[in-house]
Amino acid sequence: MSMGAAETPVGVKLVSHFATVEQQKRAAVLGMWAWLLTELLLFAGLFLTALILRLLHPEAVQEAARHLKFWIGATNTVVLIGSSLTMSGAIQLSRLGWPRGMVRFMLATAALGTLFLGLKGYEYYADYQEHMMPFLGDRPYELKDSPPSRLFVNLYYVATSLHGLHLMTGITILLVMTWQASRPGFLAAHQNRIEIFGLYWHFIDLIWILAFPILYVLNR
Amino acid sequence: MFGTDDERRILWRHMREPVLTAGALLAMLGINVALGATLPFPHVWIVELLVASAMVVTILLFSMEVRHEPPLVKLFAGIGFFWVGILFTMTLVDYLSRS
Amino acid sequence: MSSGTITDGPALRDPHTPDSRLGHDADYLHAEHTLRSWFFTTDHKRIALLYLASITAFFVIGAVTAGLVRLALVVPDGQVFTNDTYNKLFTIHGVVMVWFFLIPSIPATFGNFLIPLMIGARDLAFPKLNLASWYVFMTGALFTLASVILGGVDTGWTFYTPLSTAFSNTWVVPALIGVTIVGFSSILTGLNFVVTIHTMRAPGMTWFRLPIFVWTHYATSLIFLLATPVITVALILLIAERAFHIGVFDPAYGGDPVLFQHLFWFYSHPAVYIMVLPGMGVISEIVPAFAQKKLFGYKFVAYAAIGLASVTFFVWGHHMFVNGQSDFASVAFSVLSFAVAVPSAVKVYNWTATIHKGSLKLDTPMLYAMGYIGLFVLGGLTGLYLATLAINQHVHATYFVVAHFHYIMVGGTVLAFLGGLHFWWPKITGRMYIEAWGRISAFLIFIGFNVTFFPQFILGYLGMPRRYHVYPPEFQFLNILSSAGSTILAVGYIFPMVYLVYSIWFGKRAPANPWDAKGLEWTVPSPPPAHNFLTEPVAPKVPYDYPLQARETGRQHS
Amino acid sequence: MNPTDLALQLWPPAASSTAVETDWLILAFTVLTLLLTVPVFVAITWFAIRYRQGEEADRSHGNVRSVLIEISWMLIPFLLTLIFFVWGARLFFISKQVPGDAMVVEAIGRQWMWKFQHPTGQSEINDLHLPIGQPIKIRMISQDVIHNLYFPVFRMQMATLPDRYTEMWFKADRTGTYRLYCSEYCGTDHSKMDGTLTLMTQADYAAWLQNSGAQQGGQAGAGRVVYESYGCGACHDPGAKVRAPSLAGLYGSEVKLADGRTVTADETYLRDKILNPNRQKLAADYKQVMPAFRNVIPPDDLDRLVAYLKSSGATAQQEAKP
Repeated sequence: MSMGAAETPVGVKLVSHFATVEQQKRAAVLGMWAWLLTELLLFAGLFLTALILRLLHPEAVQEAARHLKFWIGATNTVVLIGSSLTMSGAIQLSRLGWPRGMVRFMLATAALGTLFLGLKGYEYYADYQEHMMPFLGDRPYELKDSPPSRLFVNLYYVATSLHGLHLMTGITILLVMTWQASRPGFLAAHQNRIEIFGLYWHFIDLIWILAFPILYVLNR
Repeated sequence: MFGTDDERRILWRHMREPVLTAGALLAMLGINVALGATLPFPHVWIVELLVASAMVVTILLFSMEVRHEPPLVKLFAGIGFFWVGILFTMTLVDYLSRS
Repeated sequence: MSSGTITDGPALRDPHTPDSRLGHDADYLHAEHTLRSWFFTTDHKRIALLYLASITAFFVIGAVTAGLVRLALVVPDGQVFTNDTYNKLFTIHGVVMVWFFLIPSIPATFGNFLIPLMIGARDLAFPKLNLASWYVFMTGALFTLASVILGGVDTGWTFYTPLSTAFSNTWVVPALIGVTIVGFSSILTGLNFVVTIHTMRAPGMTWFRLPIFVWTHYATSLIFLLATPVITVALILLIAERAFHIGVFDPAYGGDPVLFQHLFWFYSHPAVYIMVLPGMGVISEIVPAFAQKKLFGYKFVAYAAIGLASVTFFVWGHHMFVNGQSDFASVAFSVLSFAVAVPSAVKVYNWTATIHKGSLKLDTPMLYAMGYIGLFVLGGLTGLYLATLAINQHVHATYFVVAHFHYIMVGGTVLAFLGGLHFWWPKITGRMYIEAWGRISAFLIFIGFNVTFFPQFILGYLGMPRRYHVYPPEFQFLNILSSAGSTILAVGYIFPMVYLVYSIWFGKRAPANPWDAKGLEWTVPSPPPAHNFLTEPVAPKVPYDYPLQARETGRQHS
Repeated sequence: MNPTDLALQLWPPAASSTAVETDWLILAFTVLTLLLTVPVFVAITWFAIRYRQGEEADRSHGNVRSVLIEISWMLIPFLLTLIFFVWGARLFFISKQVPGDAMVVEAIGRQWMWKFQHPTGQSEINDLHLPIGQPIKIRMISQDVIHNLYFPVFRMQMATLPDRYTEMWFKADRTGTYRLYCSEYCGTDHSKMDGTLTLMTQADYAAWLQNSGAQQGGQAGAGRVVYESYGCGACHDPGAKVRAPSLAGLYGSEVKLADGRTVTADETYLRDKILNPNRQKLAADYKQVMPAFRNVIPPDDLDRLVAYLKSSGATAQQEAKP
């Protein structure tokens, strides 16, 4: 079937308080970057905590890190890199004015994001089975001989669940936008929404690119 | 799944950069995973950290297209990392000099 | 709206003509009348008023608890309240004043109202986001308020671990959740300002034509963006610590309580500049207007704002000299803290130089501004005392610190807030207040403030620790003096609330520019039209283009 | 316990050379502060009068070398204040370098009391007796939250952390009675976590260590720790969930028993009640819920606990918790 036979017009509709479309687009891009700044510092606080834990209790942190599901983490990184690729595809097609292909790429992105969450959920489940959830007070803890290891494992849950929350938000917005984009006229009025959302999605990816080595790899 | 050759060519022209970016990211991830799985030498974390940094820069410059953006956006993309640097450095000044 | 008949732009009109002929259904206050038009407005001016109403309410709550704290300290043996009640009272005072009054005070009201007007924009870049941030603010604030008032929290506004996580039996988690939510409101406001100042300036409005008020708000917004997320994550960890005992701050598992202090002060020290910088912006508008003289050293003052916002991120450790931080870190943080004096000095000396050979009108806003300069100087320099390691070892966590930060926050932020309120009141409401009352209140607040807080410097040096309900009897005299001063201060606060509200209905109608001030906000009618500018705003060639100016050589404004 | 009878004090006493130098530092800093600010205040006031609107005044402006002015008023105050950074840092380092011959006193902070232990083994609660002319190092830790041991008379304080030892040192050079505080907010009775510091000559200190009265005080103080550690307060403190008789002022009072007799609460009674409360000594109007502590509490702890109950401290402590 044909994707681009009828290229739809691409553009951004001017909102009244802006003078020009150019200004409106610049404001949107800058706004998203400003938001991403705050996201970076948010996770930086967690990464700093991980580093301090490593400095205070090197052996315990190493032991805890060896109990994380390294291969699931690695697979999930591959999944997210893939989702970044499909998101880039959606952005490219939005610029070309090929809405149907774009929608497919967006759905693929959401699907990969969901796959990530599914794998993450499975990882949590496996952790639960292996008694690696020290914050559950009434459940025995695998590494109970090394109390400081609890801290790192718990921090891992805080960091990954916060990242998961961001991903879940991303998927929700993406699905809503996919639904909007599947109706005619979207690209003519709101093409830059795809680009702005793309920045967010890539950045969540970037955070994971940092979180994976910091949590799983560096401390082994 | 894409219709005409023409369309495929346009598509590839636009997708080449994202695909190459993803390929580079996967390659770097491969290095890190291999290093993490085998731990070939002590202080391998330095290399792992460098590879992770390279991945971050790749995402910023290529996936997020910062290199095509005006200087202001480049500044905003960089300033956050600078501030993370302040946070880490000044906190480590305390922790590394504790007796 | 019936604004179609206006032919001449406001910039062309004589600024002293009351604009009653414009018809008052054209201005933003009278454009629509329904409740819905207020609570779902996206007009930055109306949102500013929503903020003004809410932070005034929070200020009253904070002030009442402060009054109760001062009441308790009249007697040394703690007979007025139980220790728990006293601890809850000062926690309410701290939490409400810091997070629900001081931080949003000037940015969310005057910043919201004035930034688009000053840069010649229709609105902020993201009007809906602006409204959303008010709702986020109210949600978080009411949530916290409910928990600190209904249940009570006794950790102090600093929430130090392990007291807040493992030992306090009060409603800490709900209070923390509320404060975390309020943080998002700060972030959204900061984001909106940064984007607006970058992208929404009128044609010709270059950076060096912007009023200092806009510069300082830009600097403030950067702090909002760069510091707030760190306290958010610190509070999230604290909540998780309390709810799930994750242990990162809990020494029982090998966690480090000092790490919380690092994360906390990484935000909370810059937060001082979130409170102070906008105040400096207000003063930089008032002083030239009432001296009718160009602001001295404009570029230095502008750069000083950005400088302060950056340097402030390097000094947080001076809160932790005696808290188990390494000695080397203490020395590093101490010397960096002294660097803050540089941009602060720039501001003060430039305001003084602006007054030199001016043509001064000592109206209410100017009185507040002069009071501000005096108190800020005292507060700032005692800050240097605290940054000095040996002095800090003595007065850390004593009343010296309490006096110091009240000179900065009340003397600085609150006086600037009130000065700004009087300065822009005619613009915001279209009415003049009674000048004599304004002057009386300015004097009362200045005197009341000094009587309240100067004795606390002495108390601190004598060694009275802060947050003490029961204290040694030899401190009673100074404490009574301080409490007596707080009653004068309270009267000083009540005055403006009365005569300003009175003026809304009975005040004289205000002309577009009652103070002969420069700046785009004074070229539009009072109150401004719903769409800000009736004609395309024309950026001035030079900022602060007052009749008097020193010929500054060595650089030029462009 | 009244270190000063002055109704209005304006300057705190100093009892070490470091404290005196800190005073000089802050005085000199204040002089500099005045030099920097008084001109500003005078200028603002003078300008406000001189250049008021309508006043005849010379408002002409010559050329101002503003960059030079700006840089000078940025840098000169900064460099002047740096002197005080250096001075402050010097004193700070002195206060961190503990002399080798320092006498080590252990301090433990807990909600809401200080426990001090002398090198010879005697311990004190909240109050501290120390000799002058001898470097003293305080090694401290907290058992719960962060506290902060503060001696205004030495111009010195240091946090006690739950997870590691911190220390401070000083050399007192003046006898007298002064105050000590907890200066880091630590919960309900933070403001009652204070005490007195008594500085005495070395001979007096030696005598004090020998003095049985002081020992007794130490004994009673240690008893309070026992009282806390066995959780006695959970039932016996006023306002506790379990309604048990208040122990405030119990010692020496007449107790009505459930069987109608009245006995005097002497030391034997106290010991018996703790070790085996289930004998026929149940106080009137109370149910028998208290567990027996025979074979639970070691004899020395029992001695301390009884000493605490006998001391006026127990009375004050009980009444202080309304």
